[in-house]
Amino acid sequence: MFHKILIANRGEIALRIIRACKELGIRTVAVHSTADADALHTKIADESICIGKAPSAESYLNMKAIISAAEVTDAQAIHPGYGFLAENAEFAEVCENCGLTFIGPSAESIRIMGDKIAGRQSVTKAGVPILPGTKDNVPSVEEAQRIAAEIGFPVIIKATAGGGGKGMKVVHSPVALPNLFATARAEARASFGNADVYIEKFCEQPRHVEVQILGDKHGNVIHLGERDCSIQRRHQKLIEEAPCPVLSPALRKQLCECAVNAAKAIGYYSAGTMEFLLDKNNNFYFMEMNTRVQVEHPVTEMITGVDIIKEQIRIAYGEPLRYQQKDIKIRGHAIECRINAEDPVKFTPCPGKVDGYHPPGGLGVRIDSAIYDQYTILPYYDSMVAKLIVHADTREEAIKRMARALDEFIIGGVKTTIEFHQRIMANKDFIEGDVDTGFLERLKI
Amino acid sequence: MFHKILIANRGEIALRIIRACKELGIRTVAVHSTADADALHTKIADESICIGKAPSAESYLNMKAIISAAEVTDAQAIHPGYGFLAENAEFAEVCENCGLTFIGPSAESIRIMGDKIAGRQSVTKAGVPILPGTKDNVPSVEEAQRIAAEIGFPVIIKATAGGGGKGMKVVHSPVALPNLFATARAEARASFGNADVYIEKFCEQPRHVEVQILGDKHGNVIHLGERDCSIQRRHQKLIEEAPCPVLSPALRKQLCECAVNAAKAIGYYSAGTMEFLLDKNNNFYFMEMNTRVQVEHPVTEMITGVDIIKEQIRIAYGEPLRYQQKDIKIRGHAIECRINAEDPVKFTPCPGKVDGYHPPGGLGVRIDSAIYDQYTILPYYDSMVAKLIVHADTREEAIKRMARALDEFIIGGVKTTIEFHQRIMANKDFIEGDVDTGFLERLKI
Amino acid sequence: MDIKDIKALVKIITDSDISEFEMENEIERIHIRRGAEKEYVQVSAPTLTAAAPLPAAAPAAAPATAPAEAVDDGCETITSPIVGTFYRKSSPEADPYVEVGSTVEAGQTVCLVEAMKLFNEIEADYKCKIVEILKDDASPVEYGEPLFKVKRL
Amino acid sequence: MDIKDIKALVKIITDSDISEFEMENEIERIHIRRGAEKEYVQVSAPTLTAAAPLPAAAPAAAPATAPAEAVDDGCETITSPIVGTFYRKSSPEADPYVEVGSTVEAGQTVCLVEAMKLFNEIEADYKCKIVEILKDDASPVEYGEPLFKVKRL
Repeated sequence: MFHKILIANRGEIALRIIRACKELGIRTVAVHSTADADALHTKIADESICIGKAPSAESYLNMKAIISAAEVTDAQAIHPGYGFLAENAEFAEVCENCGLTFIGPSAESIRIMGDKIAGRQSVTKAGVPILPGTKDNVPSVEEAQRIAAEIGFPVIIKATAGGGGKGMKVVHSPVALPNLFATARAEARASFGNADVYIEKFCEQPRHVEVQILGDKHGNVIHLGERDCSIQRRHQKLIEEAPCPVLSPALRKQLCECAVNAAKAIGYYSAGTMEFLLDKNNNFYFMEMNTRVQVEHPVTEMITGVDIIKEQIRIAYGEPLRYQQKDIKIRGHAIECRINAEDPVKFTPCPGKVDGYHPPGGLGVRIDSAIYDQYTILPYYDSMVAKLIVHADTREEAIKRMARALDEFIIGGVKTTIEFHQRIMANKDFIEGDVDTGFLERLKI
Repeated sequence: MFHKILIANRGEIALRIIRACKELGIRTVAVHSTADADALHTKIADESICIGKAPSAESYLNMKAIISAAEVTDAQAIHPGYGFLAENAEFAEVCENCGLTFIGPSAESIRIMGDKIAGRQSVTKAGVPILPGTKDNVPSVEEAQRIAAEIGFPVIIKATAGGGGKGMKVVHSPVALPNLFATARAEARASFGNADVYIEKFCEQPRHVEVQILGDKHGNVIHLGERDCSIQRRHQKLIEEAPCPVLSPALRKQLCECAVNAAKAIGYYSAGTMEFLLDKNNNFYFMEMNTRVQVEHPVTEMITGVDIIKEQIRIAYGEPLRYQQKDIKIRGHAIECRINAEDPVKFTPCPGKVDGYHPPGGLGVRIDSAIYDQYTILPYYDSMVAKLIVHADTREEAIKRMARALDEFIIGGVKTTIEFHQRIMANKDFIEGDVDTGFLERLKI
Repeated sequence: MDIKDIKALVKIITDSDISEFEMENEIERIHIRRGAEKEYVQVSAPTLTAAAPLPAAAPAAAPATAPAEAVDDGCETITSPIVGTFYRKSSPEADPYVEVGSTVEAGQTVCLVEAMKLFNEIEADYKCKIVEILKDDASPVEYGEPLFKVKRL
Repeated sequence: MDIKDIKALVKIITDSDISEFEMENEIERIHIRRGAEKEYVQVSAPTLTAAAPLPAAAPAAAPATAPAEAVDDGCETITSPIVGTFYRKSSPEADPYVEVGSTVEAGQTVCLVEAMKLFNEIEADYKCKIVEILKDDASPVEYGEPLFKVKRL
């Protein structure tokens, strides 16, 4: 096994990875910006090294500094976590060229799935359903009108290089199309330096359902079941759960097998996630694949008992998967609430000094957080300060457990979204599992 | 279901019970001494009521005050937790006479198992092996010599009313017997107001293995597997794990079935624990039954997924068990470390103000604790301040997880046994599972 | 500095996080120190009330301060020695044992606290005047909870 | 000082991070000490060092303070602008760029920091004298880590 791993990230995911390494007996190197000298990942790692100034571009996105840090500390591998350089094909390549193992998929896989069009093409070949629409760049309004008429309104325009909602426009009628088409291209250029957009059928009130994949470097691929991440605000997930409350066993099997086939088709290894839209009539459509570990991976760990980070590390080292599909047993139900340092109503970020910190405890409660009492939440980085995860026999019990855990959770000195999550856990529709990606907008919160 | 329960306890177990009630939608009443006005159980319960002065005898052992508190708050049932009045048959009776449900076994079960001799007789009838020796009081030294000669030295003298090591004497030769016999009787009288002692075969280097039982009021009894609690200091458990690392499946089946039969034989209901000694040759002998939930119940919850406190409440309400034996599946391995506010070497209690508190988190880590930053650990009560429980796929992984969690755990301002547990997790014999109840004495810690 | 100023001063200080205050001039000298105990309560208070702003939290805290029975305005309190139900009368028909303004002798019964069907007579420890009755008839009381505000005679 | 002044004073102090205040003149004397806030800060400090008394923790903290380059003894430091390996010579055979006591001109190379096989020449920003060489040859350095103690000339 590796003797030393560098973690090219910060916050709770850096801590998550350091914990996995400690349990595997692997030494850890934390990298940090000048602003993160007191961060928990910096303190808990066996070694820590400052790589640059507070802005991510000068530290956590600074490939040269990170590679150099790995070299001077004699690390053998780099775990990128999520965000920052996690889905940067070039970084994966640079690592390998420098003789460092990138703990993630191949640069090739990242590149294919990072390009919407190439991604859709590759999964379509594997027989995975996608939303009707173009796979390629739509150059002109005329072309756009033709396609829209063909697949029928409403349609959605998306940036080929896009993600996170930027450059996305829903069009309900031919009249509205020209303006929105232009806006979408403009946003795409602004956000990604590439104006190319494509058009597909817009699926109304869909659920966001994603399948967790694990593949090794020997061609074995399994799934760890699905997650439902329909509670989103502006395409940002806030609450995730597993399993999806509305999937029939037959549909689950079909969906998960689709995901495994798509992964096999591109020779995918490491952890990955296939995101799907599930419509009211139980049709599912492939959206995109995330070629990294995700924020919400813990809910899958809770119901399967599989330590996804440890598996990523073993896979990167070249070990064959320790599980076959039949070994994966789903047990109970898990929910994750992302607790952000934000106004619980307006969601405006609220960095500042934590004054009083007391996490909940007891049966079925898991906390992944890198904050502590008197820690200063920095404005430079993500506003998520804690993930509160619960596990119970049933979804109903899990919701009650989450509610009581939220009641116990104390984060003083800054505003957090704890109160928001308390409202959701008490929401009738959520309790009944009757939600879709438009749930929060309709709720007006 | 009950609408309101009074918790006649304090500390982490009171919090544990309040959490279970909140998840069941049951209102809670905390009782507290004047010294516990700021205790977490007092703060987190829906209602709290002061029942007397700091000394337990005037508060947590004050039956009248507790019953009266239940009456004025209109509670329907009382959960006694462990310790205090949990195994007091009279209290169980008083509750029932006052129309309050005692969340535990019948007064009769408590009485039978509270009396060593009656307990041994009843389980023997059920075919459970006990250590060769007398079942009855041994009145004279002559009688003691006769019995010792008959069952062979070494023998152990125990108080019939005893427990926790008081009034226990190991005798290796006839010469030593007269003095130790007298001492044992003197200690027994001093500790329990009853000088009666009995004699049994002393089993050398045994493991302490106990079976968790759940029974309902309809005659159904199941077991939740066993726990190994061999890491003890002066008969006080410090580390518990489940399952027992050395039991063969066949032996496990035999042991657990024995326990179930013994429980059935006395019509036992609620949660209970049968404690056995397991010798080097895999012979097991019944020691005693604890007619309450135990400190170490979480390790069983982690590997079975059964919420033992919730089951106690459902059983007390009269519901039939929700599980059959075949539903109980053991998953992975769990370890609990009892963290006490004591000197980690001398084990002298060290009460005082907590100055800095940060519990560990992440996958497979559970904390049951009622302390918080700036909380003052009181000298009047038990010195246990936190239970750190981990769960993992294998015992080896669980030990590594416990080690890294202990490394993260910060309790400032007072001495704790965290350092002691770190030493044990690094101990070769412990890692290999090669321990017995004499382990710590031999370790000289 | 008259009593009003002092009261105001005390408020200013207790509303702040000041632990010690000293002031001196030719006519007077003032020295205020706040107890560690109190400070500790304040440090933890935000944390805990944040945890659960319980109605119970307040009364629960009362006994802690009860031992110091003296109240600023020179009055003292008679507290409940047991948990139970507070009764002002020996029976529904009977008159209350005491009213505001009543003068009671040491050893005189001022109320009953019922616990487990037993009616415990609560007596005054010293001769005093009832200034205020702090609990309603037939309401639950906890250990150490103040029942009457009295002025020693 | 009347009560209004005192109130204002208390606010000024509690809004600041002052822990103790004392004032005296011919007519009066005032002394204010704060507890909670100060105490609380101390609470958290040990927490962190307790968290991980790592050898790494110390150097890691350095850059945070590095911006303030001035060192008490009137010396300043030349820090590393990148993560890498510190070299005092251009090649194993060559002489070191500088020795203790050397005087260097602004823009003169004082060492190399190698990152990803690239040797980056580190130059002095101003004319100065090398007072101390803080790192051994060929040792790893992190961003902002002091390399030389120098005296500005």
